[in-house]
Amino acid sequence: MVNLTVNLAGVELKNPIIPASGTFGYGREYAELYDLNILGSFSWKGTTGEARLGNPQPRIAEMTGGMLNAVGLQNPGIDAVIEKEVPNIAQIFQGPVIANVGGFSLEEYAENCRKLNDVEQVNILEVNISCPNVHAGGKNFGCDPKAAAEVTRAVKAVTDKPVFMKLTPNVTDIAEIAKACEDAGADGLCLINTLLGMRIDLKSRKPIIANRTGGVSGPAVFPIALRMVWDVYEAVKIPVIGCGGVSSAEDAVEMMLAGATAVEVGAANLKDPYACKTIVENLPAVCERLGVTDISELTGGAHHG
Amino acid sequence: MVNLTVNLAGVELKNPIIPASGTFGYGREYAELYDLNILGSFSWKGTTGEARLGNPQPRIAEMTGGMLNAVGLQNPGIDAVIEKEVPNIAQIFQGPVIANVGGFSLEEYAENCRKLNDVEQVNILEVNISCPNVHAGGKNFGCDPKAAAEVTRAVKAVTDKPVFMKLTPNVTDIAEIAKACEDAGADGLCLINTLLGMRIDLKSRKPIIANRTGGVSGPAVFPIALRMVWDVYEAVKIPVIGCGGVSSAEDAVEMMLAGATAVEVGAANLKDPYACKTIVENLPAVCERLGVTDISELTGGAHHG
Amino acid sequence: MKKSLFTMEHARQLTEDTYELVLSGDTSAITAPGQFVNIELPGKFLRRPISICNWTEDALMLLVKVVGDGTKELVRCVPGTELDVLSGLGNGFDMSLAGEHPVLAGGGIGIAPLYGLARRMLERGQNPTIALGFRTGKDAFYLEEFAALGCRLLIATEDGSLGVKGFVTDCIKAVPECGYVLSCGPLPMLKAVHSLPQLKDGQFSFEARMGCGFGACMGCTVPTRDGYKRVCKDGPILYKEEIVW
Amino acid sequence: MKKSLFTMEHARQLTEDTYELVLSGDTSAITAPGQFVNIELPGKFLRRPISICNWTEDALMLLVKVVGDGTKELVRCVPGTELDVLSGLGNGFDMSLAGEHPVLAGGGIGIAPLYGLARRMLERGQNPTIALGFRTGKDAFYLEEFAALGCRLLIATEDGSLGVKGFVTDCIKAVPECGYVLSCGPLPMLKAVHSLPQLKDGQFSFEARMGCGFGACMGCTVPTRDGYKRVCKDGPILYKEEIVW
Repeated sequence: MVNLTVNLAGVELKNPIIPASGTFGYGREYAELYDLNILGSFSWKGTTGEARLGNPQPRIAEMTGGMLNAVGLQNPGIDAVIEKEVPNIAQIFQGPVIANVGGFSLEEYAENCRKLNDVEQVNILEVNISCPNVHAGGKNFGCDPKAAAEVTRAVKAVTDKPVFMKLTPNVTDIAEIAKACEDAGADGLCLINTLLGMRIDLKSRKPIIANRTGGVSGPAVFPIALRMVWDVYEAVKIPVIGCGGVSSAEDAVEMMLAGATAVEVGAANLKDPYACKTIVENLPAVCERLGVTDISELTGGAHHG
Repeated sequence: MVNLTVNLAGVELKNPIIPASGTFGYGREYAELYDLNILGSFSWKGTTGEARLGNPQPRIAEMTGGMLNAVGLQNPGIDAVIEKEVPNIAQIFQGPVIANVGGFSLEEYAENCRKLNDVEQVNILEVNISCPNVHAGGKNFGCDPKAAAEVTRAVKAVTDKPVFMKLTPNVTDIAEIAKACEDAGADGLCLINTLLGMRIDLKSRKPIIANRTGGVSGPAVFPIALRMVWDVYEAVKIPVIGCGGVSSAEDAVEMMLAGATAVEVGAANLKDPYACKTIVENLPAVCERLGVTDISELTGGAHHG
Repeated sequence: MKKSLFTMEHARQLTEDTYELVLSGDTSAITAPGQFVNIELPGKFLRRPISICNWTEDALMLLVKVVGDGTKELVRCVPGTELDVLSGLGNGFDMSLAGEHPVLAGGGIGIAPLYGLARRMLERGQNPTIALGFRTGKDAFYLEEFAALGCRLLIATEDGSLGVKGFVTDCIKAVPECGYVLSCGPLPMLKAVHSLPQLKDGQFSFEARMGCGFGACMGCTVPTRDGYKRVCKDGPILYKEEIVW
Repeated sequence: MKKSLFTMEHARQLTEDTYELVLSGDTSAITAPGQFVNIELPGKFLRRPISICNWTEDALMLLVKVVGDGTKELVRCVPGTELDVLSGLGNGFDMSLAGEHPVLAGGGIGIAPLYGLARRMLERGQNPTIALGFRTGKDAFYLEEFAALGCRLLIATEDGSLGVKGFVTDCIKAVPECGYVLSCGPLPMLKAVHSLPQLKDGQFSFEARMGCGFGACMGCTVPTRDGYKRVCKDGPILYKEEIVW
């Protein structure tokens, strides 16, 4: 009998498996397929202050071992989500919910988090700082330690809920960004977001994705995400949610050994809608094979070598 | 009839296909398999001042869509290469040769390039600034615009041969590094080197690669490399050698449309020893299908949209 | 939607780049013609969405055009090969809205879903006219199969090497009494059909680059007069009035 | 070395995780027992290096242990599946150095190359003793095939459920007159065999995580008394005197 429970900054999850933001909507499509209560948690689609229609078509391109997407934060806006999606989530999932929050300014991040602070359904705020930041000339808040710290402080000031900053991998030193967020009061971190990539159509000589660039995800990024989780685990004391290319229970265990307390599963859900369910179902057997009775003991297990 | 010739900073290549450094040794193994003169050029194994035995085993790990390696610049050292390998290269390949140069200090880079300046067999120097740099606290010369410019200047001061700086993708803004190299006098750029990654063995709970981290290469990195080549093409005027996950003639064309003047093929050689030969053989048909009569017109073709 | 294993039974080449595939497996999730399946291929991350040509209780028939590595691999699968398939995706055509004498208008590989659609319409006592467009006679396929249905069959080719010289729209004009069309094909064809004056209403099957194929990733959403819709889940069939070109 | 397509003829399960595969194709590049092939699998980037158990002019026989997704996929390939194979890799055993009465010592899946080696030694008039080690009797395989060769066959299992209780080294000690060994198996076994006092000389087949398998990438180089060697190209067979543990 393996104990699968893990603890994310005081929030207990029955298991470490979390569908990643942007691959699970607000749970509706998957709730038609299986009982979401098998999940440790789920991270809803990145939600901004205003409703967003997202980017023009095409938004998707293929690559070996993964995919590129440029959906562009299509979402109904924070108020509509609180009004229409949260009540539905209460029906389909009784576990702790992670609210992924997008934004384009410090004010927007703070305002969105303030509104969610009163939503009991939401247990953790996952702040995505990989969106374009008007202030810093097109770069991301997540690309600059100071900007990342600013967002962290702005959000922490308006909420009592645990705040996890979601970091971009498109940086020279992700551990530096992680440390800045920790010093600014972040309760945890989630990494990695997608890697910036692009594809070009040979006939039209134009980028396949209308937005030109897209985010690379899928098994292709797994070893890169694993390396960054390792580096961040060495740099901070707050819990890390490992994300990037996880497709199996074995991948999840590997991510935890690198330093993750919990694991988000993204692109795998799009290839196999039952991916998270299957991973949760396979975790106990994988743990038993490895002689693990309490899954949380895996976290950082490869560092104590 | 398609004209495949391209021009790299004054050096004419009969076609844009170049086996990438570290996947082609000094040509010996492949010369047993096919006549290397079908190639546009080839970039020999990263060569340092002293002979290096490289990293302990294991040096290789697998991943979906690619591989990780941490060979650790195993090479016989610059003097042995000039003495033993250059004469053999003269026998097996009559085209222009790219000498990939490694180093751990400004002095070593300069000394290696000075020695190669007198080697007529060598037509282009490809300076790998992605090796650990003792000076800058474990980071790479290639991660810092100032350090990258320093190496460029140090090398340019001792050679008349065209100098191409090989850039690492593990940075926030590769275009900034590229610009710094151009301003410091680089004649061209080569990108990308491998992405930093790792894998962990579940049973032993230890990194699979003895060196802990390894470089990710293969089709998995192609869209990331393509995006960086695009960004660098927009930032500089000097020619760019596109490298990263290219496995087919179509990939090579896509890389050129993103801004590459020539294309290096790396991991694909390890999966299929005839990869470069096959790509060269397929290039004319692919060009004809796209209505291209002069392949050099593809370079940056997707930017003029 | 159902995720299950299908077994390749046979692949038959129809033209230079078009194949008929028969797969055996559980088709119980398929509820209407015009739906599609999403097939996992070894070595490809994204599944390949393929329109359903026809199906029985335990067999699936697909017409596949080879456009890249993935489809090339698919048609090369040797009999006995097992494939992971998401079946019964999308809304499919609504036959109840099509009246007694609709036109089924297809172009190129887009004719695939019209075959199963026509068969089921005949079973329901509807009597569709079938209009098929191809580039040339050499690109035409499945003509005997359509002809065997006994419906009125009109064919157009761009070079006139087979049937009427012109486009599928020219065939439709030849039956001015028909005001309702169910159509599948390349975007320019759909647009041309959509703009025919004789058209009172109709259903149009759209393509898109899809991430998941079951409505989760928002990868294929398009604007409509009723707001954004997911081609994979709210479509692939969109209705005349809601379509924004 | 040759790169060519082989066709899966059949896969026969021998134990819970071990299979015998027969592939048809051009084996002309194979020059010695102990060489290996490197097989490309759909969806896997790195090829899978597999020791050659035996071969004829147009057929290749492999013994494969399922250790991961790749090998699982390989043994599941249905007959008729075409596989891209690099054949004739590595140096192979040098039978001319082994004398009249060598011992062929194998452990687990490492017994594979010893079968083809023994057959060819018999053809050359050598008379090898074969010593095979397994964990338990349930893990043993290919015993009939080895027995059919008519050589002296010694077997050891760790739990004694089959043959001698102990290790393959215990079998070798039972033939003290034999001073030359050709060995393939897990590293601890090779090391134990290598340290046997009765051993005058011998050849040992090594494994390594390989990048290319043909000597280009330096991924599998190991230190030897003669300097660094590539297991894939200078090996996989290393000689007693040069080995550094």
